[in-house]
Amino acid sequence: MDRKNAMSLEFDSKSENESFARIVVAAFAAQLNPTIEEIADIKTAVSEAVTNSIIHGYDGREGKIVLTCAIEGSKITVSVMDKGRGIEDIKQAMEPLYTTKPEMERSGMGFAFMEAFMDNLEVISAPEEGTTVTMTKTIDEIKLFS
Amino acid sequence: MDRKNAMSLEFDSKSENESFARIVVAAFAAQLNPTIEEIADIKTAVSEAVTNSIIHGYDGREGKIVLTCAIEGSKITVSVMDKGRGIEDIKQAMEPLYTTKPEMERSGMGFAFMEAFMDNLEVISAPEEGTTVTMTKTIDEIKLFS
Amino acid sequence: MENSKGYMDCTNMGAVMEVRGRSLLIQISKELDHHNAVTIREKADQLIDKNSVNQIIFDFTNSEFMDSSGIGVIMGRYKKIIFTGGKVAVTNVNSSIDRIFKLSGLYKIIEKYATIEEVLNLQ
Amino acid sequence: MENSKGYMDCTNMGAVMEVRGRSLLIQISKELDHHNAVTIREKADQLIDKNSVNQIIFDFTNSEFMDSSGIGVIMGRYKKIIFTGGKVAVTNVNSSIDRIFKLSGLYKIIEKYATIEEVLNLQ
Ligand SMILES: Nc1ncnc2c1ncn2[C@@H]1O[C@H](COP(=O)(O)OP(=O)(O)O)[C@@H](O)[C@H]1O
Ligand SMILES: Nc1ncnc2c1ncn2[C@@H]1O[C@H](COP(=O)(O)OP(=O)(O)O)[C@@H](O)[C@H]1O
Repeated sequence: MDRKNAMSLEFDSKSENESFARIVVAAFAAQLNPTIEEIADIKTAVSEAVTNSIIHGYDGREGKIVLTCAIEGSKITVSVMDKGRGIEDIKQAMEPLYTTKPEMERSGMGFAFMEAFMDNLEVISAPEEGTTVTMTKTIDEIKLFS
Repeated sequence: MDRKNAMSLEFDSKSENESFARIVVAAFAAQLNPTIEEIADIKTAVSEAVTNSIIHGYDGREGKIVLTCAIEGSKITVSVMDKGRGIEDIKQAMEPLYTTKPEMERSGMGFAFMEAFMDNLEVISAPEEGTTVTMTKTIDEIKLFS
Repeated sequence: MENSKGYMDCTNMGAVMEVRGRSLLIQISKELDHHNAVTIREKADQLIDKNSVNQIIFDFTNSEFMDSSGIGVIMGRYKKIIFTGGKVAVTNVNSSIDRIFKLSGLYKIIEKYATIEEVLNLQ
Repeated sequence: MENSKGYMDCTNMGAVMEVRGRSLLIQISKELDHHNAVTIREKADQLIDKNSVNQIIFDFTNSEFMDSSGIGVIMGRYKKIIFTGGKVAVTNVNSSIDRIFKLSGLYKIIEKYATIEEVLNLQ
């Protein structure tokens, strides 16, 4: 399929927008005719990235989050960007169970889930500049059991 | 309620994004606890404005549409903007049944529906610059029969 | 917004169409907007020409949304068959789509019936 | 994503909680994300302290979504009652939430049961 489509969404860093962001991505990804499981994977990954921008990036303060989605053929690329505090040591941040906010009951599994549920994950970040997480997933076009 | 929230969505002027735009606005407006009828009103108005940008603004060609929503208290403001051909005579364009594309089976009822389903409608447009339609609706906070 | 696989769906399926004698039954799938109207118009006009259709029934049982593009597609089919004495009916219309029909004045030229059977029994 | 009035809902309701003896039943409403986790944590800890809770059941019958914030809130409650010999169970877990529990390793410390009754009958 030679499909191409793109969107970009900017919203306030409020926790009630976490579910809103998931609905938007799910509605956009629906063009690729994903399975329930593929949609759940994408929603979880987006939820992790958006929650991180709210909690870690902006530390609960006000700020803007930009979510972009692009579809090219059967591949969807999702990126979540904030202009928050940024990450000093990206490699350490991505280690499973590592968290800088244990007091907020963070499990340190956010990046691990993004990696598990998407095909590819890329993190760009600089202290005081912000963080951009870009993830891709290819949706099978031929569904054997559906 | 002293609620405040805002979002801005940019997407390609493709007809498959008409339903996407409706889902996004419905999901965002859900914070105000609208009735099914209020949600239907907003979806119809947004659908008219987005369709107009695709058909009239960009004439079926590629372009970007920007949809913004802001919630302040119990009022939602929705605006749809394109950078397309624009409207020469806004007053005439807003007359019921007036259409410049009868061959595409347009009914000329788009603006009439936006006016009927929202509390307020404002159109800003200039030839070759584009069109911005801004609509507001107040969602009753006290639902008598629900 | 659930499709056959049970999840939210933005891709639109347009409508399912069936010809019975000279009647054309158009069952709108979910949403009747500009995106779907384009497909429906094309598909319907082929069937109308091929089968000398003189009655069209738009059924909204599975449909939850319609905007002014829907008015356009119904009016367009009406104009196509009115000159040969044809008729257009709508069935199973929910309250929000009913409001749109009322606002548009479409009920002045087409008839609303509760069910498809009701229309077919009139013949 | 339907609420009691039958339409899509983004406002989150968190959970419905009930204390039976020293057991706390937490029925997750729809989605367990960071937004809801904050509310659930607060509400649950009050009930745990007040009722000397030694068993917590997280029921997912009405829940369709959970992310790592859910792992955090369950782990947090587990840590709160483990020192006094308490136990945590999860019930009615759908397949996508089950995958998340498996990935997180949470099943090493909490038990999964099919239904709430099954857990309560064990006592
Ligand atoms: N958007 C962000 N801005 C700043 N820091 C971040 C961001 N995302 C992640 N981090 C850092 O990376 C760490 C690990 O993230 P993650 O694996 O999602 O676990 P958790 O959110 O549970 O802490 C966080 O604790 C935080 O220090
Ligand atoms: N975004 C737009 N860009 C350019 N022209 C527009 C736009 N929206 C509306 N118009 C003009 O206004 C007319 C009336 O619009 P409307 O009431 O929605 O009816 P319809 O879409 O059925 O033509 C259109 O036919 C078109 O000429």
